[in-house]
Amino acid sequence: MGHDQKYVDKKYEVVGTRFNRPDGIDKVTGKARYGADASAPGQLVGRVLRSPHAHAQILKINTKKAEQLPGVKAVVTFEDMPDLTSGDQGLADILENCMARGRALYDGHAVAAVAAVDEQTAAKALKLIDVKYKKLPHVTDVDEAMLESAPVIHQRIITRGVEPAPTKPSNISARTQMGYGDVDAGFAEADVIVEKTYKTEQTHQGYIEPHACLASVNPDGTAELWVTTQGHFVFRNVCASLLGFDIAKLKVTSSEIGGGFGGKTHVWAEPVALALSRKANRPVKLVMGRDEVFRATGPTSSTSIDVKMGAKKDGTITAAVAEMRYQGGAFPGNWAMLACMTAFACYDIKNNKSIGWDVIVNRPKVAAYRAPSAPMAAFAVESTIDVLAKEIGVSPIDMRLKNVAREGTVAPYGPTYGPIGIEHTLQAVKDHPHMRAKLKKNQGRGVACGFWFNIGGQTCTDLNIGVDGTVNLALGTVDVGGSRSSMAMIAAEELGIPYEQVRANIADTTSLGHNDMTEGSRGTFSSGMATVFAARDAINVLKQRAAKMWGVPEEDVIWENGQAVATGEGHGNLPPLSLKEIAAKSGRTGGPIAGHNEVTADGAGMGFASHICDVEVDPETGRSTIVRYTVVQDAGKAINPDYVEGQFQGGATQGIGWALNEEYIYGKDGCLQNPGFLDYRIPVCSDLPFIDTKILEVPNPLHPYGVRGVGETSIVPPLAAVGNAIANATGVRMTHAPMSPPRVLAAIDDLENAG
Amino acid sequence: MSNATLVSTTVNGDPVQFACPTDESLMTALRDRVGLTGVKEGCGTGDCGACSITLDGDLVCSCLVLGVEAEGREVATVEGLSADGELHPLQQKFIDHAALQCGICTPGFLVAAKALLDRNPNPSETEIRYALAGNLCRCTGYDKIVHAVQAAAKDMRKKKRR
Amino acid sequence: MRYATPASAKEAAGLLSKEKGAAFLLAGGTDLLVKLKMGMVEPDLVVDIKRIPKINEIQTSAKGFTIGAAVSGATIGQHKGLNAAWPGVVEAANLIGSDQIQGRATLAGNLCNASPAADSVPAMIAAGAKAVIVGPTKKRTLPVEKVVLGPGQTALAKGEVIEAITLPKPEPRTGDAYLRFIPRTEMDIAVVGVAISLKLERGVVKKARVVLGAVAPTAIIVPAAAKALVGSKLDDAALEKLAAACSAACNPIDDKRGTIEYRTRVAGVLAKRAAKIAFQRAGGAL
Amino acid sequence: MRVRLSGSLQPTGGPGSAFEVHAETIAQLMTALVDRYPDFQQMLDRGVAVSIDGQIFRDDWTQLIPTEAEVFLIPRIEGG
Repeated sequence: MGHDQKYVDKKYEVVGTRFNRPDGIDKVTGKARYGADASAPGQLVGRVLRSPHAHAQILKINTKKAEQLPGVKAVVTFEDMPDLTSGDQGLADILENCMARGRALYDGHAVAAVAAVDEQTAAKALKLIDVKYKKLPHVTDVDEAMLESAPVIHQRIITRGVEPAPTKPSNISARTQMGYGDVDAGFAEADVIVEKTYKTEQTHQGYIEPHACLASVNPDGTAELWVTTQGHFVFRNVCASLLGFDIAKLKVTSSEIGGGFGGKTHVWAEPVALALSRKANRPVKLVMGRDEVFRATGPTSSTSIDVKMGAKKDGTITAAVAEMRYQGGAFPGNWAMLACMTAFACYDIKNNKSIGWDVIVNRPKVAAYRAPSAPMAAFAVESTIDVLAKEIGVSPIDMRLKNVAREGTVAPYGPTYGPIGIEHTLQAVKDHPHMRAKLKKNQGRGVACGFWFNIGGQTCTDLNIGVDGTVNLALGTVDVGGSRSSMAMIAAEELGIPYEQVRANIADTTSLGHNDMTEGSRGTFSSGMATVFAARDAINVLKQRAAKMWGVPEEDVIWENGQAVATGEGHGNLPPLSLKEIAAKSGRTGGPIAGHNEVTADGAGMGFASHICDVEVDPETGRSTIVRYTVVQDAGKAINPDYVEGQFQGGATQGIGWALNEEYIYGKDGCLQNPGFLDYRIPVCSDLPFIDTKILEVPNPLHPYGVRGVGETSIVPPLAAVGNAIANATGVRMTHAPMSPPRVLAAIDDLENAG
Repeated sequence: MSNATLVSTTVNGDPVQFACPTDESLMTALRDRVGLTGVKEGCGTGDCGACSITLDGDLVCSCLVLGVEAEGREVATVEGLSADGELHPLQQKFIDHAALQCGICTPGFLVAAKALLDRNPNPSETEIRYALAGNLCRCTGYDKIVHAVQAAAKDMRKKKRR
Repeated sequence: MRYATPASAKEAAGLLSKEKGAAFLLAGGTDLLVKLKMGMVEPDLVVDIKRIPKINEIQTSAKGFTIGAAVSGATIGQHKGLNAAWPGVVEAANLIGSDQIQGRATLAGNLCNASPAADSVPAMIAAGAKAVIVGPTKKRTLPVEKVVLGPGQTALAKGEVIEAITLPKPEPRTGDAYLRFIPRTEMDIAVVGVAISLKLERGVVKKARVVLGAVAPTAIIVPAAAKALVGSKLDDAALEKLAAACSAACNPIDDKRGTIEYRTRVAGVLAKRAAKIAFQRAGGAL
Repeated sequence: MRVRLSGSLQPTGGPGSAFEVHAETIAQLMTALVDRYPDFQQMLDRGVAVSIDGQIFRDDWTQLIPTEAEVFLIPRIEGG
């Protein structure tokens, strides 16, 4: 299972240094083509009509007037997207989310779509579609949705994981429980017990590029889709099964992607665009407006969480219980389950129990958002640990170090950890100069930890060597943050050639075997692994060719520093053959030289981080300003430190936005009130200081270079780090995120009124 | 195309003519009619800055300008930044400092940063942060972007002195 | 949609008054284009006034300043005379949106959009600004506080166009300031805005004008708040009275940007801070 | 070998948190489980990963399971 340690320990020539990304020039000159930047001959404009109601029965959709409008080439409803999911409920949910089938389940749910010759005509056509709704009672709050009295959104939903199974349907799709030990006994041992309830509001991934695609379906059943996605192979499979295409006949090309963070792991309007193109028999370009992105595409869950933790005077946590309620939007999800797996994962707590409730509400279908479900659980747990530490009188860092998980600790979800880096990050935080920096008036400092899994998954990579010795690397994992440069560096490292001689590209679905999404921090881990093996595969071919050129037995040829070297009796003195020389002769020694690898990159490592946050709170307005921030995270092995730092800084900033101002605001009518960047307030440049980073490298034994995914963990600690900092600045403990100025000011007032 | 109007303007120094509906934004006209897709749409309401251009030298969101307003004006987009095969110092520093991840916001940042450095060759960190507050980036946390702008400013001041 | 670029304010007024359908005036466009994009308006006619001579200019005279209706926030921010005379008005104008918005947004547009949260309006009112209004037949001037009647409603008759905003030459020892509260550092709409203009005599406040934004259907002048300042050297007692008067004058709504409670509370807080700035700008010593 | 199941994966009428089974690969393990507890099929459909000595295997069912290894069934994880 493990990899040869000599690779983990070896000194690298290319890996670990900083190189410019291959797509850099295209992106700074405006040449890079994103989802909305492609066009096709005769292309039409696609637009989607969305429900203005939170929950409504769709009595009738009359599309006649729209169809008769000159310039309209197709109008589709659910009737043009028949259910071919044959019992696969997950797929059926995706289909229903793409196009309402008899019922609008949330404000913004697609009910019809048009394809017309231009924007103006398409907009007119949408107004001409007459939809008769019958409003139904709605529920958007996770706690309210769990009440007996709440309107039940899906009659088919019987709560899983409850014994005996309920007889009545409800909005609770599943109950999850994890943990071990005897928590009652644990609390009995405790000198101090803290119990708190937290709430976190719904946030959106907020990628700057709206969903966009260009779909073209031919009468013979062949089709092409150009789309901004985190996984074009998965999009291909899903779209093919939803629309009844043969997988091989649907060619999906991933455009440059303008941010995803989980939101582009899921199809939204792509199947609709394909359905429009199929009906119009013309290419259809469908680009979402920003309001559509907020109203109808994957936000994360809003939550409500109870935490109870007990500890001895010496700081040992004897028991911990979390009960977590996560809404997954209008369809069942497993978000609370993920929370159960991560809530206490940073710690070694002899008695721990996590209970998760997955809840359905009239909101858009939740999609993964960077370390999905972990930040909310961490907000509750990491805040509670600070309260506990304060009551006992130990420093928050020592409290955490005292209970930190190590190699050999049993994870809350069962298995025993291998080598993990959480203790290293905490120690690094404790020793960091940031911890000794002076704080000014109204300032406070907070620390918090975070955990997220890495996943591996199916990966396929090609490496082709040109006759001039330069190398093309064909990858199947979408590059969301600079992974093309990392892959090129790995190939250069293995082959022993300069980085500049390798060109990495993302191949379309007809040119490579299946690749899973770029999700779960897997891009560099899994494609990196496949690239290593593809390069070693090519090296074997290079050695064979060198052997032929020399006329020596293959086993007498070794590869070092980018050249073939003959060893052994009689030909040890042959001058080495460079990759360039072997490539030049390849036509006459057996044809093109290529390396290939398909792998199920399992055994991904664990991502752990600890953050330090300094905040200044204006006691008169409740406004919090981040004055200093430091991220410490274990990267296993940083291939390109520039982009590892970038992941740390970006994730931390998303977490800071969530901690301070980002939230979905629903009205009493169940409609989203802030579907735009004006009132959905993501951090702007002037809101932030520089984000300091420290990369730790605790190698992952299951990767040839020891790589761990770094993409997601950095969004986990900030909510609690900011909350703990605010508590230390003001004395008020915030239990509702975002900790917006009105909430903080109200909390300060309550504290003062309490005397 | 209903009630289209012919617009004669100058884009990145070149005379350009396009016909667009009177209610079409300059952003859409530049993208769909002039083919300058380096002008990005992130919101269409002036909140994200991805469509930033200069109009007669003024920094604006092209989504908040009508195409027909460009008549007789001077438009500059990211496509016009690099002259005769040379990257603009801002473009080079954005690459060198890894100031982009997904890159969708990069054209807007470059146009806004150039507008800043044109009027203030030596901005403080705070001045840079406020000048770029109208450009949203969701990937980087702005850290490497601000560093890149500082480095480019330094570079450009050196070049001037020479 | 028809698009017109008249050569004079009078011509613009004529076009607007004659139009049977939905007609809109276009200056900076930072509000109109958003409404267009959102489908909130469907104009039959848009009248772009930016090609009118002098309408993009700031003129200085013995009486004060005349700011053309199409003058952008950026232009205002760079005008030395205005910055010296009415720093609070310039501040307020420059707080509207990003640099990109500043490249287009105008004082007249901010006023005519008639949003309760408009940043520049309280500052203009505190400074005694007037709107020069041109109609198809006659021309009139109106104090800025009389222009906005309610959210989205103005006193402009069909066909009337604001040609310019005038600001008086400030009396000696006058200082003004505008502060607003937003959750972020930029890009938000004001949750509360406070503009204060005051005149000193021997270090004591002689005259004052206190105007609140975003806490009522329109910007509101608060005489009681002004009264709290007059005769004081801005001692704590005066500031506390000022804050109380401002909070008492608030009549806000609960919305996605702030609660009634919060707006009422913060109006007082910002008033104290704005008063100090205005006081120092007037030459007062704290 | 002893196989343990994470909370949410315990099938109705199943063995509770752990059971004994003979399997040399993940595939054999899954088959054995479904044979014994048909309800487990639903869980499989929703996605199951196997942790062998603390290392999580999400996809590769040909993976060999050493005797005496710590084997744990956990839900299949998605990411962002």
